[in-house]
Amino acid sequence: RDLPEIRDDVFQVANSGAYPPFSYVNTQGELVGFDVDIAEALAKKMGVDVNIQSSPWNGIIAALAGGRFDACICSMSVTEERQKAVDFTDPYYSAGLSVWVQESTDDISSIDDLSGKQVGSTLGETGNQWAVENGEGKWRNQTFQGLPDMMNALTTGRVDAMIADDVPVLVAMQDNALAIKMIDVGELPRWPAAISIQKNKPELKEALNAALAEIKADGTYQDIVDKWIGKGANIE
Amino acid sequence: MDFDLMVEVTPLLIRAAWVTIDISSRAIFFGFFVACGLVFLQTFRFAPIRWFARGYISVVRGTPYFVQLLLVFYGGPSLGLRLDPVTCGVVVGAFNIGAYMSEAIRGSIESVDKGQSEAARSLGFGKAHTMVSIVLPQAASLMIRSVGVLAIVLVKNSSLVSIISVVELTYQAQRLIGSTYKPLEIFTLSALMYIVIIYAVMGIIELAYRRATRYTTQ
Amino acid sequence: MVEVRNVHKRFGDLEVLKGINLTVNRGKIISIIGPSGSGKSTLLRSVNQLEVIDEGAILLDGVQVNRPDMKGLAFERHINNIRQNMGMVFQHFNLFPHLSTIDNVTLAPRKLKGMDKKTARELGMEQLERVGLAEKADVFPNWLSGGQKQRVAIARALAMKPKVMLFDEATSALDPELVEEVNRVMRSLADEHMTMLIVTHEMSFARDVSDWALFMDGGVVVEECTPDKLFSNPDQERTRNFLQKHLDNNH
Amino acid sequence: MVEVRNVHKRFGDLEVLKGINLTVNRGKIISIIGPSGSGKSTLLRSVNQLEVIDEGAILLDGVQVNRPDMKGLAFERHINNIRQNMGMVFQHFNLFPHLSTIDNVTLAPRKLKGMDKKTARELGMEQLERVGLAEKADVFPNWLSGGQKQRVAIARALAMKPKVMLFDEATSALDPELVEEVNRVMRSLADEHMTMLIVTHEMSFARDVSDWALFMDGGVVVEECTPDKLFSNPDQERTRNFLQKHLDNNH
Amino acid sequence: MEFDFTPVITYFPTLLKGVGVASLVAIVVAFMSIVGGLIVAVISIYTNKVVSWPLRFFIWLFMTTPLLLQLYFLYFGLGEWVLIPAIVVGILGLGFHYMAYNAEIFIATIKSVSGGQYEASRSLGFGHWNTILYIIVPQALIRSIPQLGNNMILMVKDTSVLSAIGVAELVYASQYAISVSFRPFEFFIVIAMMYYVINILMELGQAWLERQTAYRR
Ligand SMILES: Nc1ncnc2c1ncn2[C@@H]1O[C@H](COP(=O)(O)OP(=O)(O)OP(=O)(O)O)[C@@H](O)[C@H]1O
Ligand SMILES: Nc1ncnc2c1ncn2[C@@H]1O[C@H](COP(=O)(O)OP(=O)(O)OP(=O)(O)O)[C@@H](O)[C@H]1O
Ligand SMILES: [Mg+2]
Ligand SMILES: [Mg+2]
Repeated sequence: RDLPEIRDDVFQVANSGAYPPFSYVNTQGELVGFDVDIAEALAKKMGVDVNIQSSPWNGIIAALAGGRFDACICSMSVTEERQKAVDFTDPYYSAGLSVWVQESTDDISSIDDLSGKQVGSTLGETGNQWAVENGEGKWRNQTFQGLPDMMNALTTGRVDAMIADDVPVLVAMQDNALAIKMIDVGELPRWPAAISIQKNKPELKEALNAALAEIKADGTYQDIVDKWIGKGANIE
Repeated sequence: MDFDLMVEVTPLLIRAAWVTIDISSRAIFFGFFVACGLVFLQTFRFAPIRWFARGYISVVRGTPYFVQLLLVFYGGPSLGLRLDPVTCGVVVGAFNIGAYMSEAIRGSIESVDKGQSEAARSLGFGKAHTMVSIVLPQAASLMIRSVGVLAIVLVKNSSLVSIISVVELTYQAQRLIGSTYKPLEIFTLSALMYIVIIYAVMGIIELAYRRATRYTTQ
Repeated sequence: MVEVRNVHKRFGDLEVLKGINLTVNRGKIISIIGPSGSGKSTLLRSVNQLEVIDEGAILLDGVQVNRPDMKGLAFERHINNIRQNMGMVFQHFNLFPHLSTIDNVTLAPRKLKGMDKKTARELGMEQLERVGLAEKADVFPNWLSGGQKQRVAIARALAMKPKVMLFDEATSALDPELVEEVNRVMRSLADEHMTMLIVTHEMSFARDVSDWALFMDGGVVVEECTPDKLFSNPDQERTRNFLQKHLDNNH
Repeated sequence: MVEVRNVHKRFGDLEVLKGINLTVNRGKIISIIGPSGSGKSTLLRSVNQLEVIDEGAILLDGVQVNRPDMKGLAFERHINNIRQNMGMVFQHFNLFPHLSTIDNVTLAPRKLKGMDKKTARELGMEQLERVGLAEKADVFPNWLSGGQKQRVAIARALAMKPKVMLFDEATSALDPELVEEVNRVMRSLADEHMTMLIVTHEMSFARDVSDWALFMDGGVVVEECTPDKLFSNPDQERTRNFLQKHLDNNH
Repeated sequence: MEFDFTPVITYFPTLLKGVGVASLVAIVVAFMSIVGGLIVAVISIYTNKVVSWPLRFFIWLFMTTPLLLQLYFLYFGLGEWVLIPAIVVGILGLGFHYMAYNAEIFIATIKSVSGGQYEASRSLGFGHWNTILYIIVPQALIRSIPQLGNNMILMVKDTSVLSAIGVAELVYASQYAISVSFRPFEFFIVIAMMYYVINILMELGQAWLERQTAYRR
């Protein structure tokens, strides 16, 4: 659906609901997070009613392609291949990959040290794609359905290292005393995260981009960053 | 274990468990009728009807449940079939489990001694009547157990309905783990709820089985 | 009246019935004897179409029973009607194990003739008394002795008050007293114009009860005549050999 | 030698055997006759402990068969040994439907006596020939006629070369020629010192084949004597009534 | 919706590898669950409570909880003490799961074999366990074929749950490909077809078995 139809109805937005602090269900059962607030702020600017729902990662693309949602505001990284299938708006933040190991690990300090190791990454993240494409013949990859599973695997020693977006892990470490550490492996690729919408919906894309610019300009955006990521954090 | 957390999330999980119960019980109920229909179609003399039933069973059993869900949910609207996610879960669940149940019923019927239906037929009972009065009561013991297994399978597989964004027990648990990083506590809770649901199903199966086999143990 | 005309039946390569002809008039009792494996059970099962025959015709009171021209539901209705008029007692009894004795007997009258429970029970008890099993009415088949099962099977078939009865080894599990009793029952049924086809191995029973006797071997009728003639002075060599013992005894 | 001493057996409230005594010497054939439901099958089943008796003792060659003192595995071993020496032919045959005829016959010798396949097949064919069924060796029981099934059941029991054979209605599905044949087989087995207990409804067969005859009614032995005496001039009124027809015929 | 199957072609080798892994798991699990289910059924019917109860409880646990949770517990829960490889965890979980289901079927079919069969075998001198082995179980197996076929067809598709613990079976392979290419329906259609081919093979096998045993009932 393009913008006119959405105006007559509600703006259907999806996220995975299992990716704190971007989107998750708190213990009151409410869907909250950075992505949720961004979605609400954008909808307000666009002047549409919004309905934000969660859908598991493995079904979220199908849901978008199948027309159940109009947009995924779900921390989705932009890649070339994905652009063939969906349209992305301007980025709304950028995510960086990082490598994590158990606190007691001392034999991994660079990408090369990962050779022969078991390396985890989560399905759907760009870290997963990066690890699979670069790990060929070097390390063994294991894909997890979500960050909690993967962190579990790391702390129980099922994987020697994990590659993940840095923000969620850092936030998770604040809330839970996890015995893991980030290692500095030099520059890893960063990907911009953007809102994905169905292909060929020019008006919607336009409106989202305009709204995004507006919330960045009027400070709403930074408020949301302060609230969820950390005071003064810069993730643009 | 973080018991405070467990207490806190229990109401959420119970609500999700209710979705699971709702979807599964309706799917099992309608699925049984789908199964009976399929068994019935296979008794037709007109071959294309039989082929249709066999083909249906083959395709439905042969392809994954979550693919069926996605195809019906997203492909349906283009054929004018617009279902809300829960209804879609019930409908696809019923048509899916129905195919399995029909095979279970067929197998149970075939395990009854042929002499029994011959005896009934020789008294003048028609095919359908023979089935209802003579064959089914004797097939019941095997049927109840094998259809019961499938009911249990359906309850468990109802977690796949989350792929069309229904928040049922497993998905709710996963979402909560995603935010709390407490897998042990939350999985334990959801496991307990599954145990209660499925234990109830097993209880019904056992009762029905006892009733159906009264005559052999008397 | 039952007529069997040139009936052929094959199981795969094995031709079990090779052109059987036979006529049983109303109210008559006909015995079929013959060695094991000669096709007696198959013939009886063909008469009420439990075995579909490959060739030939079977008629009940002039109505053709096998109808290769009829299909599906039409044939269903036709054959069910016919079978309600044709009782069968199986060599292996085939009692319904999930029903008590009385329910075994009354199921068909209740469901097929719409008889109410009470009338059906009365009728059933009457039939059970006839075969001396009234006190086993509420017992399940698994608890019955061999002879008791066989008698329940007879009562079950009789409860439908058929025009024709087919007995496959109707007395094999019965003691002499009961055989006598069954003989008496059959006679009284014949008087009520019931037609009966009996496969039996008990030659003296066959001789006593039947109006006509038939000797089968290898899927053909070797000889048919009155039982007295068959058991005292058969024409065929094969029959003579088969009945040797009985001929010896009774001459 | 088989001894049955004061055997009692109840099914719930129903006392089916009320103190049976009976002795069968080695190489002898004893017939048990009696009305339906009198407990004949139950007695035979008690002899090899398919029914656990409530009172009394059963002995095979002086060894007690029922051992209320023995439990679990010890009894298992004991009874399996005994049963290998005691063949049984059931009223309902109970052939194994998942095995071909020859496998039905050879399963026990192969698995219990460790006979190799070839020898077992030879033995099996020999037994099948004895009952005239060699050509049905590779056929499954469901394809057999009633008499054929019964003969396979006999062959199966004989293949274990038991010391004692228990026949429950061993000839009920057999035609006169085959009865004659079975009679002959039994005689030859008796000459090889096999002991036999036969429950039968065919009085002439009982008379021909057996060395001793026994009349049971209502769970007690009413009378026992030589078959000639029993069938011509029994002492008891009850026996006389039961055998009326046969006494009439043969006097 | 427009379809574009080019990504499917790119990832086809990965998908095929996934089919290989799924088949391997399925074959091992089929064997384990049928043999195990039979043993469980026999033990729970024929032995006393002391012997059968612990086993039945164990099976009950697998019956009442979802496979996914079991895999998590086995994989992460046990992870504190022993590290069982994911594929082994998967095979054990699936195996025990279907063992429980198959046991349900066997309990019913074993009980449906008539008492006369047991007696006939015992009267030949076969012991209790030999009778079960040579007479009861073969007949029960024949009667179980349609239901077992059902369970095994279900099981093949349940191998996809193993993706949750990183076993690279078919669905796992497709999920990765989807997350890269964003072409869900194309991949789902293709893996549905791959499963269907496996299913047809299984149905042919089942039909063959049913034909072979039809006259042995
Ligand atoms: N399992 C059982 N439970 C209850 N009663 C039984 C059981 N088996 C047999 N009976 C009863 O015990 C009595 C004796 O049965 P049994 O089979 O020994 O008779 P029988 O002398 O062999 O008769 P027949 O000549 O008809 O075979 C019958 O009245 C029968 O109903
Ligand atoms: N379903 C079947 N498939 C193949 N052969 C069969 C089938 N039923 C019967 N037969 C064969 O047909 C022949 C005739 O069988 P039938 O049962 O009619 O004999 P019968 O005369 O009744 O013998 P009996 O006196 O022993 O009962 C036998 O040789 C038997 O093996
Ligand atoms: Mg016959
Ligand atoms: Mg008896």
